[in-house]
Amino acid sequence: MRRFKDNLLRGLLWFSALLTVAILVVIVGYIFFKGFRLISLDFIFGDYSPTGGGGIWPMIITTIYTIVISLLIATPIGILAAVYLQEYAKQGRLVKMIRFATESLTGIPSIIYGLFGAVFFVATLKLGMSIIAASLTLTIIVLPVIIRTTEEALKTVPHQYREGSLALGATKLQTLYKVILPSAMPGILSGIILSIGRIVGESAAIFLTAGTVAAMPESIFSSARTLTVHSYLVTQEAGDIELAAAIGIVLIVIILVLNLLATFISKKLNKADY
Amino acid sequence: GGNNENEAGSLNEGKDTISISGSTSVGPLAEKLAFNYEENQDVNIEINQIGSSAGITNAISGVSEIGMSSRDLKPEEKESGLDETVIAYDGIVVVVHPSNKVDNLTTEQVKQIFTGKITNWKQLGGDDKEIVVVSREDGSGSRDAFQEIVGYTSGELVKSSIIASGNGNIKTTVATNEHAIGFISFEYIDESISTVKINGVEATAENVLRQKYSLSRPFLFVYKKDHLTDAGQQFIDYILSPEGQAIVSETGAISLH
Amino acid sequence: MASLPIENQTTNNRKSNKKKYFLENVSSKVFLFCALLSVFSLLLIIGFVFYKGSHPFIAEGYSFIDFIFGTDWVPSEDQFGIFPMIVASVYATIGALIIGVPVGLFTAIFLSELAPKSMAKIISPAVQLLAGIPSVLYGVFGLAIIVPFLQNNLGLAKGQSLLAVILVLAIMMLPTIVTVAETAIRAVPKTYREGSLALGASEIGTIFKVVVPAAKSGIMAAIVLGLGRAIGETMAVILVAGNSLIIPTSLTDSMRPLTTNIALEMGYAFGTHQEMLFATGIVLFSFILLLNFVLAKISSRGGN
Amino acid sequence: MSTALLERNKESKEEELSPMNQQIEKATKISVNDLNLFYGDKQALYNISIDIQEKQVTALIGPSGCGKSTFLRTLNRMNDLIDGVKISGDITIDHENIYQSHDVIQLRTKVGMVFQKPNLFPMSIYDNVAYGPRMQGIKSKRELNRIVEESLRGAAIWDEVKGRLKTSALGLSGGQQQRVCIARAIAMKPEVILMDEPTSALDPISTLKVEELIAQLKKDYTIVIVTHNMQQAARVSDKTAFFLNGEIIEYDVTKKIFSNPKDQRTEDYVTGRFG
Amino acid sequence: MSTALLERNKESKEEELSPMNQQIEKATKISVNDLNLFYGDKQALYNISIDIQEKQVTALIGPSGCGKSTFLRTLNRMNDLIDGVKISGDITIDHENIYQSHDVIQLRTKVGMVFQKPNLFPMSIYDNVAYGPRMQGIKSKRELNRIVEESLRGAAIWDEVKGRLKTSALGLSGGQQQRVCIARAIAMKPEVILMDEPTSALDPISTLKVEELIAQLKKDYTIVIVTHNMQQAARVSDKTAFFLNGEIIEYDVTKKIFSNPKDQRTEDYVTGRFG
Ligand SMILES: Nc1ncnc2c1ncn2[C@@H]1O[C@H](COP(=O)(O)OP(=O)(O)OP(=O)(O)O)[C@@H](O)[C@H]1O
Ligand SMILES: Nc1ncnc2c1ncn2[C@@H]1O[C@H](COP(=O)(O)OP(=O)(O)OP(=O)(O)O)[C@@H](O)[C@H]1O
Ligand SMILES: [Mg+2]
Ligand SMILES: [Mg+2]
Repeated sequence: MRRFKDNLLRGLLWFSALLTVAILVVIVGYIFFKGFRLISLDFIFGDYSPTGGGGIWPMIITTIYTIVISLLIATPIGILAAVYLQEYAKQGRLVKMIRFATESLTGIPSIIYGLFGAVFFVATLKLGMSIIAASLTLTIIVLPVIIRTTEEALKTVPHQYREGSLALGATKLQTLYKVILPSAMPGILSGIILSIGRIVGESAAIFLTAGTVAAMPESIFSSARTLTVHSYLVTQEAGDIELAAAIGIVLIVIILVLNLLATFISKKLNKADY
Repeated sequence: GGNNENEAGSLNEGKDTISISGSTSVGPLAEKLAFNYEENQDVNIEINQIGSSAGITNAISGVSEIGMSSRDLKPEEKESGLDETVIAYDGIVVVVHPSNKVDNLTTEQVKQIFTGKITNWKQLGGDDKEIVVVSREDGSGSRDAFQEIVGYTSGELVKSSIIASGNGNIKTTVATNEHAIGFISFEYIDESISTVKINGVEATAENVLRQKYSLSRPFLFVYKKDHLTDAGQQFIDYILSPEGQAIVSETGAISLH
Repeated sequence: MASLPIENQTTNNRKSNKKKYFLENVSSKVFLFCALLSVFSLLLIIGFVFYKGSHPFIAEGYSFIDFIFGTDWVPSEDQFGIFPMIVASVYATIGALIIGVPVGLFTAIFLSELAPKSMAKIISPAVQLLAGIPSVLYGVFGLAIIVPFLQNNLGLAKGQSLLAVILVLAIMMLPTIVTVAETAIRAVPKTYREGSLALGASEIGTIFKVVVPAAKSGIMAAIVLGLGRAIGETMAVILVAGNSLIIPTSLTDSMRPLTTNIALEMGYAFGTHQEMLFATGIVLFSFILLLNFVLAKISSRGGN
Repeated sequence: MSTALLERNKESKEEELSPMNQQIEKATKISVNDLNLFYGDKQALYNISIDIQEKQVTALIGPSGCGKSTFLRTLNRMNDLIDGVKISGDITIDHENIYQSHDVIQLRTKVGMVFQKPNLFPMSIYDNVAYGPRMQGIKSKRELNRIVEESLRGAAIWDEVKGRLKTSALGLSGGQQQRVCIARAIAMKPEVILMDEPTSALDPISTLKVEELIAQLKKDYTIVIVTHNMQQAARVSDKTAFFLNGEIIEYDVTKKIFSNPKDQRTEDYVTGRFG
Repeated sequence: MSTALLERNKESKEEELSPMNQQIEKATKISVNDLNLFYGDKQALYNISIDIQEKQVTALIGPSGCGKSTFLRTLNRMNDLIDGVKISGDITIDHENIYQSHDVIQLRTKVGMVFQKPNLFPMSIYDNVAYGPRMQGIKSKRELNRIVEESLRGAAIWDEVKGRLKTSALGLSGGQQQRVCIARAIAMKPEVILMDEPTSALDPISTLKVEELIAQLKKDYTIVIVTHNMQQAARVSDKTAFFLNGEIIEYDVTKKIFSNPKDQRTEDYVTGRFG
């Protein structure tokens, strides 16, 4: 009986994993199948023209801008906020409420963030429709993800490490960046990778704050179009699935590179990676 | 000021920048116009396709110099001092799956289909198949125009109809469903769907201009007079010129002449 | 053992400690500031949504009850009833949870506990890749693959349906759930596994009785974040939901969840219509609060 | 098979050891033959051969890092969990080769273990002790209650925890935790109990109680215990094996090891003159 | 101030204790006065008053759960880290009240600690030992190398790890880990070293080495050690305090405690007749 149950569960575990992999393969496969024909040097590096299909280079640049800026702002704030909630704040009602609110905000549709950004960053702060306004909006979108995953990662660091370090006369801060954060790095990293995904995959919040100008941005105060917004526009209005899929291929490659980079950087930061 | 958001403009070697935002239906057309206009003029045109309402709001608040709309202005919007210029017309065509044998409908039949009075293609001389109605979202310019001309209201629209956002989505939905019927702009017609004659009249630009084909709506540029720069005015003039209108025709929209 | 003169060292310490405490102080302020900044920005959003969304009820005399329980949504005719969408959201969310959570968790468990290292090393990043695919593409995938599949295999007139939404959302939750849960499970100390195995528990028994409960907090985070992803999703859902304004009564009915309503019409909405969409946002937010609350309750009960 | 094999250290005199074994009448429970173990490239055990008798206490002693824990963990195949561990040689329990059988679970049910560091699960005390039996499929509340109480009593911790069985086991002091660990192992009613320094975190009183318990358990169970405490080894064990650098230097009845060891190194070690 | 206060147990005779103290000439390093400690509502220490002399080894003995670790951790304010701990009473080190001063860092630099369970960081052995000095701002590679080697030698572990200083500290055996922990504490050159059963995971040889080390360290440092090993307490300590249920039952020079204790309970405990 027990054995049967074990085997059943084991079967379910295998099944789920296979299912996930199958989904992965089908989706990625579909995107490649639909889009690979459009991929060419000119498609990627050419200049955008509204008549031809290609020239997504400005959008690649814009996409990278938004990712980098959003992460540069959201990662430190998110991690430090999580550190505060987990390591400094008294674990009471207030912290619980903050956590609760944070979690609940992950479920707000991004278009609402977009409208907020359009009112607050674009109009009130007079940033205009710009990469920076979009990045700030995206920062708010990914903050909950980073905070929550970092908190979880911090929780898993054994208490003995903290004691050991403090007993050696290290300050809380030293303990934090020498022992705790390195030990929590894998968890934090997964939060960052999820955030990259969230940023890259976002469209509604971006086109309301950065607009859809299909030209090379001159600065982070320029209005511009990310790859995802581009693919959104072409599916929404033109129904050009091949083009959307081709953009998807480019995005997958970008994410792949960024994820590897993030892993690499965290390994570098984390000398305590044994 | 009308250009407060365009710090980029000053970085750009003193080029004038015209910022335009709004309808995703007008957007592609405006992009092509701008693309051609910029080749000869020392000007930088920013086009943001963010939806008619957002574009109108931007035109009012001054975030954008010009708003693009594919629907008529609401009274409140007019009150805030917006001017409008029709830059083109957009023909709307009823589309079905290519396998569908039905290729001609009367306006009344269209109305009955969209209000749920006719529910099977059999009733229209087609196969014995349930009709799946595909419409745009409430507030959409195409939908407003379509309903007004066909003669039913949003409240009458059959409740089980699929609501798709954007021409592209209607096209994809209809192209993948033998039961479906929907409506899209002329610009997006291709071989993945087949078009339906209305009252025996083919959906072409000439027929619209000759007022034989009734399903069309205007594409608008909206702006506040005092926000409009010389460069902006010149761009509008260009669009209205024969040269500009030629481009309008090229893209599948209907020129003013 | 030879040592530095003690006094010497002590005075050194004292000097540098001042700096340390200063740093300590400053840093804790910085952390607090970051936490407050996050909270502040989140409050701003909540405030924004509430401010916009409550306006019709406070200033324009609309009835909130009619809004919640009304079954007709015709903005152009001033009818704002979102009851069908509430029902649709509840169904879609629960459905996605029922499929996405077990598959995601089991995949995470598999990757962290059963999969050979080399296999996990390939699959985990690949799953994370799924997190970055734009939701529009999920929608396109749903529209081009799932919808016709349902249409043809279930003999439906249209494949845009509750079922299609559930499948797409479940897929979209996967990367978040798998990634967060996998990290949490990996962090469970080895001694727990050893202790259990040494008691003659099977590998599977150990996983479900010791390892997973020990990672409970992280797993809950995974579920909540995954759920948030699913509830907040719009672009993909718009394409596969059908967005019909009816109360879904079966898995094959097309329907319109709250989020879709917002995203679908925001582009053209103006005035009261727009505010009502924000009000929809308030309802959505309350819905999420409720759901998270229930999840928290379930998890704390499961703990003892 | 001879009891102590010192293939690498030719100083040992095998023929002298054999007679000692014959004094012990109990049957062989565990038989280890030419066991070598590597952590990756690093060899941790060299040619270990040893017969462990049924219903006796066998003590493993030796300096830190000599491989006692490693050896102990081969007996219930806990080393399987460590990546890169390679093992050669045979271990049979009840004449069954444990590395050929695929039923590790049955092996580990039969061979219980108490670890060096207490490793209670993050559950209540009760659930910790009931964990094994539950895994065996015991569901009856009464039966579980009985097992939990009996086991906790057996581990000399019942009185201290009976009022808080439902609270987290991790709130206990180190010593208390270790005794609950012992209770948890006893609850399985194994045939063999492996103990890796089970009392190193205990005070003398609890230690005494556990030692008494060991004395009592050995009537029914075969016990292998790693200890750093010479007195303890002398008090509780029937036979003692002295490990050094991954080898067994000497294996004999305990009295002999402590009073009259064959090997100089054993003598140095047990008298504390080592190193 | 008297050394052993047994406010709750009126059986003690303070006037008899005082003369014993006068035999000890060393100055008082740590003075604890009427200390009470609560974990939430649960009182773990009752009216502890004790003077600990400079450059001596003070042993804390007592059954499991009696509060030895808890008391030890008040001396470098490690209990501050636990939520819900309430403390009343005074502790002064070098006449400075450590609970009034705000410089915990300086306190912990001055008062080193070795824990019951080894708690090395997931870093290399080298980085573990160099951790404290680095935190103090020592950056010179040569200086660090010197400190690391010296400390590891001091903890009798240098020879075993010198070839693998850059590998993970978590790959060491339990005993090895604990000795690295001691090295890590020594590396800070504290004035007081608190040791919570530092040798409970060590083999006799390492234990002996550590005990020798303690004997040597006490020339410069004040050492407080918790141990379950009576022999160890007798061997290494100058004075011994016997804890029971959160109180100090008896505190005196070690010889006296083990040969001629005042309290019946102490006698029962040290002779193993307890319980
Ligand atoms: N997982 C591992 N990987 C690599 N080497 C290991 C591992 N575990 C133990 N070792 C090494 O194997 C040798 C034997 O270790 P073991 O833990 O068996 O010693 P021990 O005799 O139990 O010591 P102690 O008395 O300190 O517990 C040691 O040199 C140790 O460093
Ligand atoms: N964090 C805590 N919360 C609540 N109670 C605690 C905590 N730590 C210890 N205790 C309790 O306080 C009492 C004293 O514990 P302490 O760890 O000081 O004992 P000890 O004398 O060191 O025992 P051992 O010899 O087993 O290590 C015990 O009853 C223990 O259960
Ligand atoms: Mg060991
Ligand atoms: Mg203790």
